[in-house]
Amino acid sequence: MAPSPARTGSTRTRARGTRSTPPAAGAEVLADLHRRMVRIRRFEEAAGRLMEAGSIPGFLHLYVGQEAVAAGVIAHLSERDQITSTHRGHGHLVAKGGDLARMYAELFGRATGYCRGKGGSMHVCDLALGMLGANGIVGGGVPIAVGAGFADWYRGEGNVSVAFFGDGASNIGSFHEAANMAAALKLPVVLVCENNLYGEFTPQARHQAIRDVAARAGAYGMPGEVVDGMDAVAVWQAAGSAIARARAGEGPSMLEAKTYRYYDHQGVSGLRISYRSDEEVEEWKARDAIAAIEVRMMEGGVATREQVEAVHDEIRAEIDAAIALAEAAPFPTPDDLLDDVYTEPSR
Amino acid sequence: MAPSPARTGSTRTRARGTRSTPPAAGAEVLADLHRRMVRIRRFEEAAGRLMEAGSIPGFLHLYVGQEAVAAGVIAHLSERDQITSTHRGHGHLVAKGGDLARMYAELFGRATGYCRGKGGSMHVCDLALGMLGANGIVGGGVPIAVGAGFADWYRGEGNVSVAFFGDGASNIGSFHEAANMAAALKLPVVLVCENNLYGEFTPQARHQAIRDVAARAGAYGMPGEVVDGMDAVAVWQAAGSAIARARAGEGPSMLEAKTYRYYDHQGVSGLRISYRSDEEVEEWKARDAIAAIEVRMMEGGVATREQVEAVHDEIRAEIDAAIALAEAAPFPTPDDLLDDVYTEPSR
Amino acid sequence: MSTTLEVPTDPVTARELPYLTAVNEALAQSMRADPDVFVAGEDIAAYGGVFGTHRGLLEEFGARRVVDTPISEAAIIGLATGAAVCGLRPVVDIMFMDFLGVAMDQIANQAAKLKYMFGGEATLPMTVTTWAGAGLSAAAQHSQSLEAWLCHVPGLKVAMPATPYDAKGLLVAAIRDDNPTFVVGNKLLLGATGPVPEELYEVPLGVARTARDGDALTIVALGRMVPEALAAAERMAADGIEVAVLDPRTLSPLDVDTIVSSVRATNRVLVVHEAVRFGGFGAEIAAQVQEHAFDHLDAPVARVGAPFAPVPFSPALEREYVPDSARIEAAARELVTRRLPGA
Amino acid sequence: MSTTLEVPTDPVTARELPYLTAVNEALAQSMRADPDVFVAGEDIAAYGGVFGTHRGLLEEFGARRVVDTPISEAAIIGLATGAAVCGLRPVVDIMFMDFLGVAMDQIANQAAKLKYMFGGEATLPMTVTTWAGAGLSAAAQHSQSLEAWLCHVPGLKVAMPATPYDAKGLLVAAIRDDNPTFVVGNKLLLGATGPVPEELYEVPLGVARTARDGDALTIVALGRMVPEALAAAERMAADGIEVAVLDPRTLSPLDVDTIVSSVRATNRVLVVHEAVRFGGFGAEIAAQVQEHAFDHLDAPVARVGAPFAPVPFSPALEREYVPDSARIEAAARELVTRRLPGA
Ligand SMILES: Cc1ncc(C[n+]2csc(CCOP(=O)(O)OP(=O)(O)O)c2C)c(N)n1
Ligand SMILES: Cc1ncc(C[n+]2csc(CCOP(=O)(O)OP(=O)(O)O)c2C)c(N)n1
Ligand SMILES: [Mg+2]
Ligand SMILES: [Mg+2]
Repeated sequence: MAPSPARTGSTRTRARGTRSTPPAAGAEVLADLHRRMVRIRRFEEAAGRLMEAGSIPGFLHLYVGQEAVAAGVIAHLSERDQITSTHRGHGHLVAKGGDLARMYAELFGRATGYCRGKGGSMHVCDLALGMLGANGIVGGGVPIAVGAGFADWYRGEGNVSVAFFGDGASNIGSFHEAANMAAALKLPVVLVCENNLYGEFTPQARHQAIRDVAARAGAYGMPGEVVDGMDAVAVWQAAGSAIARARAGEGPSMLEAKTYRYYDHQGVSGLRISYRSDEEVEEWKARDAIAAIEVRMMEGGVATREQVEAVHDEIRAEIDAAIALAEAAPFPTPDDLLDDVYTEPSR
Repeated sequence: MAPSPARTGSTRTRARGTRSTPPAAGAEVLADLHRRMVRIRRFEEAAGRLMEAGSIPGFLHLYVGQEAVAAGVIAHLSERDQITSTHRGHGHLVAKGGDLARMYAELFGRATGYCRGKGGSMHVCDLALGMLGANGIVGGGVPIAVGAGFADWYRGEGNVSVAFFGDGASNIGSFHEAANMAAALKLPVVLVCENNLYGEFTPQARHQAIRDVAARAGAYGMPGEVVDGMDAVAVWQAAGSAIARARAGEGPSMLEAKTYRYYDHQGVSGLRISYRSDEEVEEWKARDAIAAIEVRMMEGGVATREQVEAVHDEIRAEIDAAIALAEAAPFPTPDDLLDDVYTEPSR
Repeated sequence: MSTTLEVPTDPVTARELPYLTAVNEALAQSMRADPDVFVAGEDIAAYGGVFGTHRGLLEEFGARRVVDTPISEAAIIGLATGAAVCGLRPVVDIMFMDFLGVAMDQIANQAAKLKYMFGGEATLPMTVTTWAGAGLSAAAQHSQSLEAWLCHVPGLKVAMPATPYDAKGLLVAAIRDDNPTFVVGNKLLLGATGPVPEELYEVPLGVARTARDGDALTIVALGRMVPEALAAAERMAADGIEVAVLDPRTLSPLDVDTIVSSVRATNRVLVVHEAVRFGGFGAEIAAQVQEHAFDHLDAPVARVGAPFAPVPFSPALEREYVPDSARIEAAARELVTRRLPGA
Repeated sequence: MSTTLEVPTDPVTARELPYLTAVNEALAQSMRADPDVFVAGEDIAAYGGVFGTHRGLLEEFGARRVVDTPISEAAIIGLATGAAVCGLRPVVDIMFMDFLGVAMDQIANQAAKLKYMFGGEATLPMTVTTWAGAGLSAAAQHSQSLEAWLCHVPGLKVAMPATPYDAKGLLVAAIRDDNPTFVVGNKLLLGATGPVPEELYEVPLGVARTARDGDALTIVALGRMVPEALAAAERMAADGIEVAVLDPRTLSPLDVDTIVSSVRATNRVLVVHEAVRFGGFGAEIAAQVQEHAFDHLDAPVARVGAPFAPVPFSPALEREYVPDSARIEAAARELVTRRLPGA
């Protein structure tokens, strides 16, 4: 399926009266979105290389191509706002300010990793940053986000909780139960569907008879909106209103970003069969979110090419340093094996 | 919540071009619907009395008040069409032609019951009639109906499968997964929600933020329709088009019938707290489906009061005979305990 | 949580309360003591729980802390998990233990594992109450005892109170514990009465209780089988056979030491649970007892449990199905009369 | 189904095939033999299954009989259940055994119990293939062996093939069996090769296999632990200690007789599985062995299994976690040197 800008960016259902014209994205916002996206991209591309080189065991679901979604949504969140993520979760943690060295260390299975080597790619998390974990179970994080949103609601401090999930995940029971519960209890939750058009190797049309996952919002009595997931500013604007709505106590919303992953479902390439055409991949890459925001920044006079390049260079250096740190870190030892199963009484 | 005819009977979303004016319900149809409803009502009221008298152990979820739904839908089905039911399942089996004596025997826990005493009220079934069982797990039957619909589709003989479920059940994951799967595979399935406004003691507004469960149909890309569940003819008409659509290979539909149960969630009365007002109960009873169809039959000259009374008398006699048969039946013996766990090889 | 609450020293002076009320009191007192404790589940607010366990809580604590949920068991566990990770202390209810299947992923893959997968970063002070057991003609989907599923999952704790005293104390301990803990009650025990102190107290998780002393045989009984085992023991005592009855109270972690020391004294052991025997938790107890007390056993560890079938509906079948004091007694008598190997 | 297929008499002359191909062949041949057999699951049609188990089926049998499903494990089991009740013979795939939790209600409360709850009226000729096991750094949610959950559920059958020969034969038997049957494969075994006859054959459910004879000790090993146990046995044989290795192949129903007769000859037994030891299926085997062979045991039944923790990600931890031939050997050597009680 070719990307069709006409299909995206349009609003499907929206809460009446909750929002006016979206705020314009100023220079700071653009720079912020750009930086978050570049960090994700560079993090992931290096991760892909490292996996191919044998440094990363297990599964690796790269986020490359989808950066605008994590960046556009998470730019609105503080550390006191929670997110839950998916098997494709690095981008969310990077966007939330994750420590890159601890992330790589985790991917490498080192003791200094976010999960002390116990979780790996599918379980990276940073509770202090409000990142409640990637998740190996499709749809597994959505009820947890609703629980976090319940805590926000319980405490009434205006924090919100965001669940990221895929088009494929929108077919699993836990998503449905969680969405309905968030709506029934009117919790400050935003459900963000990253519709990259495939669940593994199955195209959306084969796994559901709808075009827009956001069409499901109405089933729960919450507003839903479709947004161009290759346009970080559009995501930022739509997410802003959904998050503001949640903070204002008006309940949950659903946001669907049409996006695309550039690499294989898992790993970098090595596709056994070609389940998507080269043309389709190229068409989406032609709408790359990072390239687009850079054009926008440069054309808008917000940044020069050199400044943009400088961001890349800076982040490249940051990545290199993070990898070096992670590579130097020790592996966990057998003594660690049975730690962390239970919380011991602090008595 | 008072019954509001203005809210029901109206069509919400509907497949384009699949249906024209509903067929009129002729004298035969009215008589058929009436008879099915009276049989359910009398069966259930006797069951309630028998439970109060101590003859029926365990749980008993009476269907009284909702008869128009089972009658209106099942009137379209042959024994080769399958249904799955709920914890409130007697009405579906009676409507599908269930043997009343075997039903009572099952409720009494006798060896001659439909389940040889192993299932009881929550598991009555008659596979020969295409009734794949009541179900003790809320939402548990919906995926099974989709499996039956798959078999229909696989065999291509034009049979359909119908899943009954409640408003409360529409919140559970299995319902969602099954509905989506039916749509994705375009199976001949009709999902019939009996929205009696409560899941146990929780009003709909507390368990979901929508008014019409049929609003969920769009989430799966299937047509959905709301119908007055106290009007057997309206149900019959709406179900007819959904079932015809399924038979024609056009895929699944959802039908929501607004209805009401007259007795408590479980058992007859003995409500610990009053979670619904007497007025509400009375308002719904004033719209009783059996009374309404009898008026319609008499006013339309389809039947005289005597003929209507005769149906009641006849069914009362049938019920009495069924109870007597069931009461005379033996209990299962310890030897039966370990039968029926596995199918032994017929080798 | 802070310090362990004292176990009351003089339970004899305590009031007699039904198990049901003990549960209710544990919830109410825990909520009074800690504003982070909340309860959620199906029909637990306005209705007070289908078994009455949550009666009065909505009135006292309001709708913020006493939350009716949709029929969505997976999301109920997720609600608890997310809220617990964020520092609240949820106590959620799964009405019938049979419904665990609907929520098993959130239980076993999420709540139980988050802490470990996160390298210890998460703390999950959540409690799940749920109601097991047959005997009510509730048939195969409303009568099961599925504790074996939970016990096999590292990261969970599982308690199974058999008395009102333990129902209150174990539930309080579970709520105050920082791990996902299941408190598996039994529907038929709800009406059983016993001494229950008024104060908020804990029965520590992981500590078995000797319900009866004896030297001829040790019966390890779970949940509702404890009173059944005691009844069997009473009848055998009339014949001069003194049977010890142990109630592990917590299955995970299991207090193996207490069981093994009893077995070392009696040399014979019978393990009893209501769950299906095959693959039940009794197998774990049996395996550990023979491992740790092999040289002390005068007979194989015996087990009584339900036969390998779903729970039947008809009372005529169900009473044959569910283990009871008669069946326990028969197994116990057989065990005490078994000759020593080679003797 | 009709008559039992012959077990080929001369497996030695058979081709060598990888386990993966044996599974694929079982599916293809079963579909050729019976038009009521269909396969469904996530990414099993166009993609051929993420492990390649279903490769080529779509091409040969078409989209009606080879069905990609949405990510909806509960509905996948429901699809099988409903279709089976209606007379088809579904073979559905749950990609990783860890995902059972998502579908546990449909498995344990529906598929397993329908027949019984319906008083025998229903027949459920359905098969579930699923993929267990650690060792791939796939972490806590993609590495589990959860057979103990299934074995505790009356109404299900559970097979765990350890060789390509059994992978084909047990899967064929499962497909032809009229009950809901799980065939639990192991991801790390997929590449293992062994003799696999070309014809369609059954390995009967419920019959254990003696993988190796010996007189010093019986090791009962499940799934991937069979080759690990054999490796341990080889090393011990070098020291003159002959260890028998038994592969139950089917866990439910369990072939207790074969295990017990072996133990009667060796007098010592070690049970090994990859699953967490606590509450694992090994406990049931241990409990039954000591029950039925008590007077023949010279030492307690020992068990090797994973420790009580989720599966860790880092290879540095995972290799400490997953039982292997070294750990089996250590336990086995300890067991054979244990002195008799009182000796
Ligand atoms: C419950 C469950 N079923 C299946 C899987 C295997 N699986 C992992 S990712 C994936 C596809 C998910 O698709 P989507 O939600 O669209 O996310 P995407 O991979 O496209 O980002 C599947 C089927 C799983 N991890 N969990
Ligand atoms: C999975 C599950 N959760 C909870 C229950 C307990 N329960 C039985 S009926 C019921 C209410 C169902 O409501 P609804 O679907 O609206 O059907 P109704 O009773 O109104 O006919 C509940 C919560 C159950 N049987 N199964
Ligand atoms: Mg996707
Ligand atoms: Mg209802």
